[in-house]
Amino acid sequence: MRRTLPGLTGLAAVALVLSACGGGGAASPSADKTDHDALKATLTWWDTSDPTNEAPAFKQLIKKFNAEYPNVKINYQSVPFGEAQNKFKTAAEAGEGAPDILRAEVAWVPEFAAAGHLYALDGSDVLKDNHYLDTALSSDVYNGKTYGVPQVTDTLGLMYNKKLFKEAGIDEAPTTWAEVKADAKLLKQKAHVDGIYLNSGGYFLLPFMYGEGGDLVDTKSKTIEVASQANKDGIKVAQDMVKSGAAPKPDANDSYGTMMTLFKEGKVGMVINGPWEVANVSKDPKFGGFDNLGIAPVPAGSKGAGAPVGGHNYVVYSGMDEKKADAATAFLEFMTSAKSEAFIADKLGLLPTNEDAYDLVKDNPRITAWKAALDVAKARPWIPEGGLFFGPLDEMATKVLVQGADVDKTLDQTAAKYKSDVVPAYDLP
Amino acid sequence: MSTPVVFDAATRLYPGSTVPAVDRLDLEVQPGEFLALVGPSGCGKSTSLRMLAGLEDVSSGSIRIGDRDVTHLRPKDRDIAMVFQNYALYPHLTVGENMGFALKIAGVAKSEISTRVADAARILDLERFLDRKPKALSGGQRQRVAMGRAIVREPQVFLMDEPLSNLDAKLRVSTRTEIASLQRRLGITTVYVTHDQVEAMTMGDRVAVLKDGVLQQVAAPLDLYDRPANVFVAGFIGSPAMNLGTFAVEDGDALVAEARIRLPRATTDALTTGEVVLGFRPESLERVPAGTEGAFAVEVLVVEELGSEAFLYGSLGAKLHNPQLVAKVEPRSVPAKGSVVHFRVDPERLHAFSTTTGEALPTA
Amino acid sequence: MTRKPRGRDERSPLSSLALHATLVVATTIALFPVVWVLLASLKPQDAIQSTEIHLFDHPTLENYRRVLFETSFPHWFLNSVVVAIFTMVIGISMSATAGYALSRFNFPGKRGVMWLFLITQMFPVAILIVPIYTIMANLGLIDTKASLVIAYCSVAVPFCTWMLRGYFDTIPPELDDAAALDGLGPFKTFWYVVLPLARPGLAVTAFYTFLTAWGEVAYAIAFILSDKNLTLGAGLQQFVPRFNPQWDLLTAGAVLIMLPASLVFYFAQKHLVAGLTAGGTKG
Amino acid sequence: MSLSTAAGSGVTPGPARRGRLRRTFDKHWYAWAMVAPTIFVLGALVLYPLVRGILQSFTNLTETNQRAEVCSKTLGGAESCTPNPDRWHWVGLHNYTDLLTGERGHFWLLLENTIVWTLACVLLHYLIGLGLAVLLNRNFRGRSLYRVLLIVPWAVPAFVSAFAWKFLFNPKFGLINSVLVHLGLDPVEWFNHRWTAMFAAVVTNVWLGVPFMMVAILGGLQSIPAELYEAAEMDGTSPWQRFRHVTVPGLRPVSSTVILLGTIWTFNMFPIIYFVTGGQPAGETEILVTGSYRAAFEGLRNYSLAATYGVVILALLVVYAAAYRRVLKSKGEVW
Repeated sequence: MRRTLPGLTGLAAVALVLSACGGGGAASPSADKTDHDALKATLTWWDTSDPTNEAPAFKQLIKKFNAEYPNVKINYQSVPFGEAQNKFKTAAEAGEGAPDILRAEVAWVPEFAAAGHLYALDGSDVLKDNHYLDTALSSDVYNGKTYGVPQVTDTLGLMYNKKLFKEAGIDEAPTTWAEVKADAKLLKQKAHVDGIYLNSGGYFLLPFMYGEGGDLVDTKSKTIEVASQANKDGIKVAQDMVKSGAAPKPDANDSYGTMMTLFKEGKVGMVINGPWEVANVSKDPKFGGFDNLGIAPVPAGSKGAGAPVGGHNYVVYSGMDEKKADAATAFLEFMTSAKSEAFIADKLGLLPTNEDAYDLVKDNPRITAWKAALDVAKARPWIPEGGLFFGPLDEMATKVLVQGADVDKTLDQTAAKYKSDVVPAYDLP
Repeated sequence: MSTPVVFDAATRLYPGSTVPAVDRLDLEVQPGEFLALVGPSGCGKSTSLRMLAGLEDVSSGSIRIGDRDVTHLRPKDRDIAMVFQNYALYPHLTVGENMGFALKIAGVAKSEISTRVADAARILDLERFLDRKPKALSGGQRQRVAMGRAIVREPQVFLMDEPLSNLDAKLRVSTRTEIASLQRRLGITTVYVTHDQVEAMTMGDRVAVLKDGVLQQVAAPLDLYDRPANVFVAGFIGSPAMNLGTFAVEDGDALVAEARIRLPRATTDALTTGEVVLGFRPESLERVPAGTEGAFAVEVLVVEELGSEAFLYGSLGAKLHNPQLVAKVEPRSVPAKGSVVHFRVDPERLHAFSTTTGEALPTA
Repeated sequence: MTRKPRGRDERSPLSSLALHATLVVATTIALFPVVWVLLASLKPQDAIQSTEIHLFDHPTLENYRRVLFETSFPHWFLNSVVVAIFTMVIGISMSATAGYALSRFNFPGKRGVMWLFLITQMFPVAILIVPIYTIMANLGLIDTKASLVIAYCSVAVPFCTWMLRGYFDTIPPELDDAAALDGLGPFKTFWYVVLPLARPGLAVTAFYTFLTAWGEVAYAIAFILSDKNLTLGAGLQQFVPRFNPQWDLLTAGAVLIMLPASLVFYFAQKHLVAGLTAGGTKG
Repeated sequence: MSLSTAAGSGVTPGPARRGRLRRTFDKHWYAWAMVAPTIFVLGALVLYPLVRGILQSFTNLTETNQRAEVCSKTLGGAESCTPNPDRWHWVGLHNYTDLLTGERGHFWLLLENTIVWTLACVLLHYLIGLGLAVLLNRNFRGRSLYRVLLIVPWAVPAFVSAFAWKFLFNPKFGLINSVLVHLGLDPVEWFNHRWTAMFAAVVTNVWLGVPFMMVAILGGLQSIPAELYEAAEMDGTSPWQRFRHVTVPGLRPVSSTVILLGTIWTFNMFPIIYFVTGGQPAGETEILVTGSYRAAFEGLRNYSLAATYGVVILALLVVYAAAYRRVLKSKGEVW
């Protein structure tokens, strides 16, 4: 807290300047104060962020918004992430109960858009002169239209325990999987801890696939590529980590929680994870604070490094009264403005989606540490069926990492499952 | 106060059954009369009572209480009270509340209820128990509460459904006189259902015998005993039961084992076949020396000695409806088991019935 | 148990020991997870899930303080109480009347009703949620407690009806006859005579309906939109965000959610056995 | 006999003779009125969706193809709608053949799991419940205390107990493995193998369900007349024979109900599997009802597939219940 305070005051000053000379609708707040006063509406917003750790910051942001738009009331509802997707769909289909604005995970947007639950935002002020990161914004595009604006972005990176690295005599973060394996050996020998914990979730194996140049499907040619040679090679690297002992055998159930507990306790040197964990890791008394946390881009495979992009978007429910359009636009503009994004980034360590915000937080090591990782982030195939990718992928991960199943065979099964259950319209190569 | 009750061809046919449980019952209960409805289990006596109570639908025919047709009235509109076999006391109410419940429902004033309950309790000697729950009472006391509940209502008709069957033998005897005398004192028309013919005979002003849903005979107890209308009534009423047997008739004589019993002329005239059902009560048998005219030999199997009387059970050279012949013998000079004795039937007290209809044949 | 004369009922010390040993083991297993959650709720957040397992680890009531004062827990609690009590009252009313009708009247359609009750237990809830949401939306009940009460009744009533029917069967029908002669119609007979006698059965039903509503999650998550209207089961899910379950809040909340249920249970348990005796027998 | 109460019960009192039909109506009016609210709620909330589900199982309905038109609304702009080219249509038995041939999902694996799961849970519920009930039915000091404590799991909401047991079974941080290690045994990777994972789920569900069984059976035990035991003792039976020939048959009315309902409930017991194993490892502990849940709620909602699961579950249970009833009937029990 103490550390962020000076930054914050400086930030506010910069923000004022920025918004004063910035184009678009964002004229000086005082200049069109009356305009803002005229805007009257109540917007319900379902936030899916962590209700205890993150929500307070967003509530603060709403207060700031209301300072500018006193007559736009934001009805803030915290909806647990695990429930929001279905809750929103059920409500939207029934035509009652859905919020005006929703914080949607990147994979949800094409799903909702395909079902007609969202307003396209093309032509609205939110998208005018925007400075959103391309990869982040790509998740909002479906069928050539843009259905949302990114709120936060994230990706996977290599997180490591600096103290353990020092004990093992490692000076720099590994940049390839081969180096990871070598470092793991050192960690085991000298620091007496496990090298890297590989989470048996499918999402966390994507860097291995991307590293060999693979992907799940090709949306252009409509083919299923999950069983491509590149993917098989990548997954073999992952399996080898476990088989060689560089990584302990993960648990099939709740391996994510196990991974984080072990990492926080200093029982494992490296994990592959995202920026959302930085705060939790740093504040755990057993870990040794943020200073002990090393963050690097995901290690590269033979074709370079690649990590999936994640994050959340603001979307507008298509059942919202058109009359509230201006208020909704104003709200989204405010929330994704560089200054708001910077505020959230400073408070919570979440990565902004607005390029300009990075300039405002360049003194914040929690953000800058991820900048490099973000550079290798790769957009996922944004199709409505995207949410179904991970069921079979998780199954694959468990089979390969936990049960030591044959990689080629398992991925072939996954591909068959994609064909039968996920994207029947796509072809197997 | 006293009200007649009339069953007019009242029939009860259960849904899904083709045989009526009660078949065209015609019965008139006189004002103030104690009518006992008796019969073996399943004869329809309880159903008849429940039809009168309004607990059972009347399929056809009608029922009148006084001059009101109550066939389709609700139970509560019939002005009747009932004592159930298991008393049906409300377990959650005290004795006093049980007795006053109907009055409370009817909206009778509290003070009135308590005086009437107190009166009934005094009559039945229940005053000490008014605040207890039925669970804390003995069988006999519960029975009295059930009576009290009926009395408090001051109804036009009492209905009692085997109210004594859950009491032990001794209590049953004493209670039956209590009930009978109470009924006479109150003078309320009463229909009393029982399967015990002794109860029916000792309590009822008249007794109605039912079998398979059909009324067999209604008469004063002694009439029923002396002049049973058919084989069923003859066999049902009386304890030990009447000896009954089917015998061939030859030249106006019935052939009973080695004996020939002369039948009255009226009887033989009414015969349509060569056989007759004869009945003779145990006390109508007269022990006679062997060789007496009309006497038959009986081998003694068991003798029941009750002190004031004795009954002999023996086998006869001819088949009876019951396996053994019963005869009342002198209690102080009973024959030995296994011996053979001879009996003759008192011709005055001989009952004759048709083998085809079972109806009584004239004997005089 | 008064089944046998006292003297014969005495066990040899060995069998007595075996009896108590078995029961102590069973009780330990029954209580252990509950105790474990209780112990966990007294630990600081980072000690709850840990490679080093201790019974106590810096015991503190901080978790409870946070749950009670820094979250909407009190709201959820109150909502749950209201929903559970209404479910209890309405559920009992429905199942008692229906159970009475099934026990006493031989009406056309009776067997169909019994089958219907059974079938409602067979269809997976997951498939019912979306259509029921639509129905609730049409009734304008989304985000209200009424929607939950109605849904919970539909879950609990079939079993309760089934059970109460069994219980009513054990109440002698002569009492109904006596009541009819005393001037009560069927409804009044039910109210003044049968219900007071069915208290043990009703206690079990009350317990069952209360618990059905108390810990339910799926419907509550679907139908309740605003934080202030959530019930406990749904509210506690807020402590299980995408990453980093908040074990501190979750365990403390779990302990607090068990308390009233235990309280209801404590009052109902006297009747539980007696109530199920009859209900189960005739089922 | 039970007809009696309704007899002669008119809506309006009066001596007038009414037609038989009218009186039948009067008689059943009460019964229907008393059942009506329940039927109404169940009909609307369960029966209607159920019928809809059966219909949906013959279509290819999903979240995206349910609309007649695909509409695209632009904020502050126009709405354009085009007919949905992929609108749902009837597919006959396609879903069923897909499911049963394993074309989609792992029906037979799930069925096998469901049967093992149901059988294990119900059997253990019943046996443990019976054992404890028999013990608690004796007369000894502290009986009521045991009784109270043993029923505690009943008062714990299902998801809480699921969390608690998942905690205990956690291979790295759970108490169970820690105890095993202290005893010099190897820790078990509970959720890495199909049957150990299933075991963990079964333990949780058994823990949760035994109190109900125990109380129900305890009730049943108390309704067995004591004379039967005395008569059996006179006949020279051993305690085991008395249990076998008096207790077990005497419990049959209770048992038949609780086993029937227990089977149905366990068959559809969603939260335990979902929260405890989450289907791990690699979906090997999924049961039919979690399969239907995933079809309905994971990713794009596949309503028709979820409904197909539901109908198959329903059909299996109806067949089971009918067969069960027939067996009971042949033994003279009816419900």
